Amino acid sequence: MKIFGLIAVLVVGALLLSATSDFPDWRDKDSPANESPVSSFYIEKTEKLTKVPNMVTAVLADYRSYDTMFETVVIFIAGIGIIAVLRNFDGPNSSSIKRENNDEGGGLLARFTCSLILPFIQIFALYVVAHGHHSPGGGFQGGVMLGASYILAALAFGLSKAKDIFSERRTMIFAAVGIFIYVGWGVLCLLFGKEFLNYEALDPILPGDAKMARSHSMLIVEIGVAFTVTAIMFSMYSNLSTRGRLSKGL
Amino acid sequence: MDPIIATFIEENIVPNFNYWIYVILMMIGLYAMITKNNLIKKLIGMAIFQTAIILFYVSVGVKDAANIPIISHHGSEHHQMTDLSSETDSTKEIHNTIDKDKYANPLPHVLMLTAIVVGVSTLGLALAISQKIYKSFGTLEEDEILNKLRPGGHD
Amino acid sequence: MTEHFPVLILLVPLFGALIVVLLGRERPDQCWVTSLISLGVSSLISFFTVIAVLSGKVQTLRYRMGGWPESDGYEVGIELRVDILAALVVFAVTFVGFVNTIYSKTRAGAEVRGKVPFFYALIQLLIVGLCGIVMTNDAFNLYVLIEITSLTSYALIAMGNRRAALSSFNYVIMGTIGASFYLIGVGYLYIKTGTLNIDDIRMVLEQKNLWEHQSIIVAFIFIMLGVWTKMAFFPLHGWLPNAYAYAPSMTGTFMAPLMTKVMVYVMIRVMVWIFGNEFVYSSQPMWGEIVIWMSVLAIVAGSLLALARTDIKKILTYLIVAEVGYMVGGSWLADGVGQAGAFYHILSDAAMTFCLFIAASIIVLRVGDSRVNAFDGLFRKMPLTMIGFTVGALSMIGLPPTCGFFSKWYLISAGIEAGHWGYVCALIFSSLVNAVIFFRIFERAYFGKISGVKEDHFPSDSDANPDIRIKEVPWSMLVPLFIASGSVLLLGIMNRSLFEWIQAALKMMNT
Amino acid sequence: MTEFSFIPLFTWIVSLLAVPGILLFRKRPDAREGITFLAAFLKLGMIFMMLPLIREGKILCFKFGEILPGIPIEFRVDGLGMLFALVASSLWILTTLYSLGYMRGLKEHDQTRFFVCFALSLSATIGVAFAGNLLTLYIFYEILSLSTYPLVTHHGDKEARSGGRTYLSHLLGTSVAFVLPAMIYCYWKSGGDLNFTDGSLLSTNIGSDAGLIVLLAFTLGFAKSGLMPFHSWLPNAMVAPTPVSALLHAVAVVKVGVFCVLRVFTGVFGTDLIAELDIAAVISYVAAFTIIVSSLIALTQDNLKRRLAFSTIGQLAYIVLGVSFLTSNGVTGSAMHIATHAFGKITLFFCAGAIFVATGKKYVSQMVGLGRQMPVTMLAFLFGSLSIIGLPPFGGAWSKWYLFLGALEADQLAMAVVLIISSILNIAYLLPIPINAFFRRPPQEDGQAETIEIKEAPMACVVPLSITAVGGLLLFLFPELGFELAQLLTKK
Repeated sequence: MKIFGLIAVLVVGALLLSATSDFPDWRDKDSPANESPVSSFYIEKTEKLTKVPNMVTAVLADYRSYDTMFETVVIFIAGIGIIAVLRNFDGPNSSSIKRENNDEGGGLLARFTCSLILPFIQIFALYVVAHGHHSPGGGFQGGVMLGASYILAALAFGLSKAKDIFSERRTMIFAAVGIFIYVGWGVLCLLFGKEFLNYEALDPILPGDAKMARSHSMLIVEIGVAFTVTAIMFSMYSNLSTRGRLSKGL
Repeated sequence: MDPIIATFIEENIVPNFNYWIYVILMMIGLYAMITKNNLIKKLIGMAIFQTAIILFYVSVGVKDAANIPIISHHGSEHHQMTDLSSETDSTKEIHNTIDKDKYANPLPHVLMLTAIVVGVSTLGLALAISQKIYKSFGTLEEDEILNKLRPGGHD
Repeated sequence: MTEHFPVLILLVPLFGALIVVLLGRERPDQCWVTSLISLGVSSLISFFTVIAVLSGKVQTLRYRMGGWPESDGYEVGIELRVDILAALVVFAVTFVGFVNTIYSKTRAGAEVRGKVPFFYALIQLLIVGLCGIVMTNDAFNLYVLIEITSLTSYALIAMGNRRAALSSFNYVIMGTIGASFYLIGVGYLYIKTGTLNIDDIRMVLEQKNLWEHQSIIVAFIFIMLGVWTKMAFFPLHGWLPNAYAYAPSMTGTFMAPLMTKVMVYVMIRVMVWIFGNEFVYSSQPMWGEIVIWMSVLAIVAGSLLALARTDIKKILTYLIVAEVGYMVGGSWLADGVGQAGAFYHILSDAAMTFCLFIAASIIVLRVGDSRVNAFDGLFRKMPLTMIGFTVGALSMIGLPPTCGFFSKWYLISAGIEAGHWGYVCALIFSSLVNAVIFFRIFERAYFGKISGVKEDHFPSDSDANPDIRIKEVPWSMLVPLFIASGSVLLLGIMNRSLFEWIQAALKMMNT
Repeated sequence: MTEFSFIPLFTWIVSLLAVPGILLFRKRPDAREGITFLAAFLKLGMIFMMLPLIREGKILCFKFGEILPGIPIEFRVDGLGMLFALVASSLWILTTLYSLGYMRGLKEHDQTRFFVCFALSLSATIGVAFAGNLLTLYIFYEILSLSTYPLVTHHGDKEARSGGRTYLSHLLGTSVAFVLPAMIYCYWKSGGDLNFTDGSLLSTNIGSDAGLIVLLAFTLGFAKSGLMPFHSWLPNAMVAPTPVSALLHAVAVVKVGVFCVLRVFTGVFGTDLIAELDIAAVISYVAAFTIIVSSLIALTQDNLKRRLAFSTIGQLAYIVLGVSFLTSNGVTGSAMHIATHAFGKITLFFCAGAIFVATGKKYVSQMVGLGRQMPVTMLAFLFGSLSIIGLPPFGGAWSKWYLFLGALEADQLAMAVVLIISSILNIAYLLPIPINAFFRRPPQEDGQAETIEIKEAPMACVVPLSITAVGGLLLFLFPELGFELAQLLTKK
């Protein structure tokens, strides 16, 4: 089996390497990928068309926002998938199982430190979400940070405490609402008579001109992403760390 | 060193070393996924495998002397650059033209953001599944699991 | 309104999934209704899409997400492209999803107790993913959607028993390898062409005449490998049988007919749209030869493995492996009849696999035993179920007027036309093996001992024994079964027009 | 010439419509059988309606729905089809009457299923007879295989099941393995056409080798014709109740097999093309081999029905042999033999069934001296045997005569010799049965009185077998209709 695997892996590697012979050199600014009209368009026109200087965010949340919508859905699927796989609702005594982990959280030092830094983490996370079009950042990054802050809280104060703030039920609502914001915003464009996710359609209800409408819409969409990511990150942690035996039901 | 090998390295590996690194990483991951007996090790292989691909994509978008793909509002650096490079253009256009060589290709970054998310989700789900396996079989070694399945024959 | 159909097909089940998750815990009984409605609406829309695409006004629906126009002839956004092929497959997906939801009415509560909302959410998201795969015109978006279908199916399969979890894990490993190979292939195409839109990739490949480049060839190989892994093409099939056999029944009934078929669709699409017939069939004549022999191997091995099983679901899953061989072989034979035949087989195989899986699930449920012995005397115990099963089985064997006959007809004629006798023989061999498999079952079902009644002495039909008749399942399972077997027959009757549409669409793609 | 008409459709559909009727009246046997009779008579009536038209040389045609590009489901009634349909549907009436006596006499189970499947098989048979293209033919051929399966395995015991397994695996297996690809090959070669309309579907651009393979694939693939390597389904199918063996395995099913072969020779290839490609000899050899070997096997069989089955195999091979001479006499003889053999063999089977119903005897060795107990039956048996052997004044004489002429016409002396030898063998395995029945005394059992009473089977059994026996006689006296229909086939 091992030899077999090794041969297969080597064949795959050799094939992939054989193709690199006619690849452009690394860092080549004239490689087809880098000088193609598509990427030139992104670099040259983005700011003009969307008023967003961060091209990555613009591409993510506007040009390829359809992709990103599904990306958010992927996260959502992972979240509910983990619950669906792990949780045993009809188990013999699912509700009465005592939490086996020592769920007391960290020591005094850890708690104290965390209570100090958690607000900053969260504020920074919100900043990352909100400032995504001007600086590196966006819904995913900010969402992960926010999720991490809750995980940190769970580590420091114990999962049950963290759950009191962010219960399973609430995570699910947050996750679904996040996607709801994203998709709903796209549908709103439909209702205004343009294509799905064509933010220009929302010009009448947003301040600024049609281009600003794109910029604003990106923010809203990113907020939706952040909702989902935050909720699912925390839900993933809490489910995996307790092997699906969360005592407090949804 | 043998001159043949040296020229090979010189001509093939050095200009494309990013591809070599990604392929080697990918092979490590793939090998682990195929041959490892422990389910978690397989997942570690999977993570390496996916990361290798991310590395590959990101390295595609790199340009010499280019910056992150965020148009900078501060300083007049790029305006000056474009002023020099396209003097004949009308003034209105000068103001809006952006030198695309100054910025890295944004598309691979976006794609990989998606790929990372997919990777995280897959890993999380796979961990959940392996927890379920552990719960019902009491082990994460593949051969032991198969042994447990064999005598009963049904489940 | 028509122009928004493609996106509406996706959005309705997506919202359905969200609503199910939001409302599910309080009102689990509403989940079924919600997803029934959402999938019903979705399949209705896709039905109208089929009509719209056929009606001549629109041959191909293009939908630019975000309304981004093309720039310099390149698409900068993501585009959906729905031609008749896509419309048909989308309709098949949503319709099977809808019918399967009817089937799951009572089963979901029993098999995934307490997780019903999650089940319905996941299955709707799976349908979103499958429809998205079929409609998208963006190579990377295709990857994301493949991963959506993968993740949902990992979770759906793992919701079953512990064997299901194990096979789901294998599926994770194989599925990730497959999807990543596809991603690598797309990456190589991107390096060489600088675009991700499928039409544009083709355009650049033509303009720069990149056909001979090693990287393009490798890209093609890796995309194919990835797709084959996902569709369980023979040497890469290991994950499929256990995964589908041990998954909860209403998951199996949905995934077995659709997952592999949609990947076959992706394969045909990649072959025809991105790379084009000339590259695939002419530039490297060896490829076709190798792949067709591999498919011959797949057909023969799949059939024999099925023959060796005694578990009905395992038999069916191995038959899927053989059927995948049919389609891969058919689409690699040549352009023209082969491709169109393989495509027609996508639809017909979906219908008959669906029919057989529902029937088998019903039987396993009622008899409580998945081995073939369980079929003893079933024609008397569950006549309606067995009628459905028989239709599906006859189609698998390839008897007229079921659709299995016609797809076999097209595939065999493609094989004869291409002069590939090995493939023709493999198809016939597999028909014969299928006949043996199913008639073995029929014989049991027809003559087998009914418990308590001695062999050689059946009660005459005038005095029906009341307690052998009570075993029929509720309507919520029989109706889907009959819809499935009806569509097996309908596809057979409609084969000519379907085939002509398919051929026309494939021709349009090539010009 | 070709005329659109709905009558072929109605003829086909009438037995199909009988099915729901039979199911509806499953609780009332008399009404149920009444429906079968009604359908049978209607069917025969419609065939008689078409008969004059066909005799004028018209061809009735009905098509609907193009199921594959260029291929509709097509009914097309020509002389050959008419002849076959006439034989099959007239014998259906008699068989229904006979099965009434047989099934009720033995108090068989599942009579409804029996009659349903019987009606279905008859529909499929008519479908084959009227099929206007190869695909229609194939579809009805397969339906016939499937719908007769429940009849063959009617008893449901182990023997019946294994018989049914052989039956289905041979018939379905060969048709899928050989006929289907051959048909698709023809479809491709002829550019999307499978119609029987004019002489040759395939043109000469098919090579001799390919032609031979296709021809062999068709001839062996239609395994219902019982040619030698794939014959064993027929003896195994004898586990079925006797009416089934009688109508289906002496008339409908097996004749469908040879009918298909005839169609392939005349409709798909055309005798001219086969002559040109010079590929008929192989078929002749296969047929000749089958004739001799099956007759020899028949000699050794003690079970009467099995003996008759092997006899059928040999007689069917006559038909194939006759076609393979490629002469008009040969083809006429073959077509005639479909009719004459049908009457002869169904008589024999009816007799075998009547003996079983009356005495429970199945084996030839038990039937010594039976003539005094069942004189009518045994006389009919004698008639039937003579017809099969081909002696005047019975119908079989004509068909054998033409076959013989055909062999001579084709300069196939060896085949003529085969025909003679086989006739002698026919005498050897058939005639001793009635002779022993009439002229030898049954073996005495201890303390049993020698008084033998006449104890025939029920009237419902005896009447049909008498009619068919007389029918064999009539075919000798009035063969014109048969000739006329058969010759429609050979003249272009």
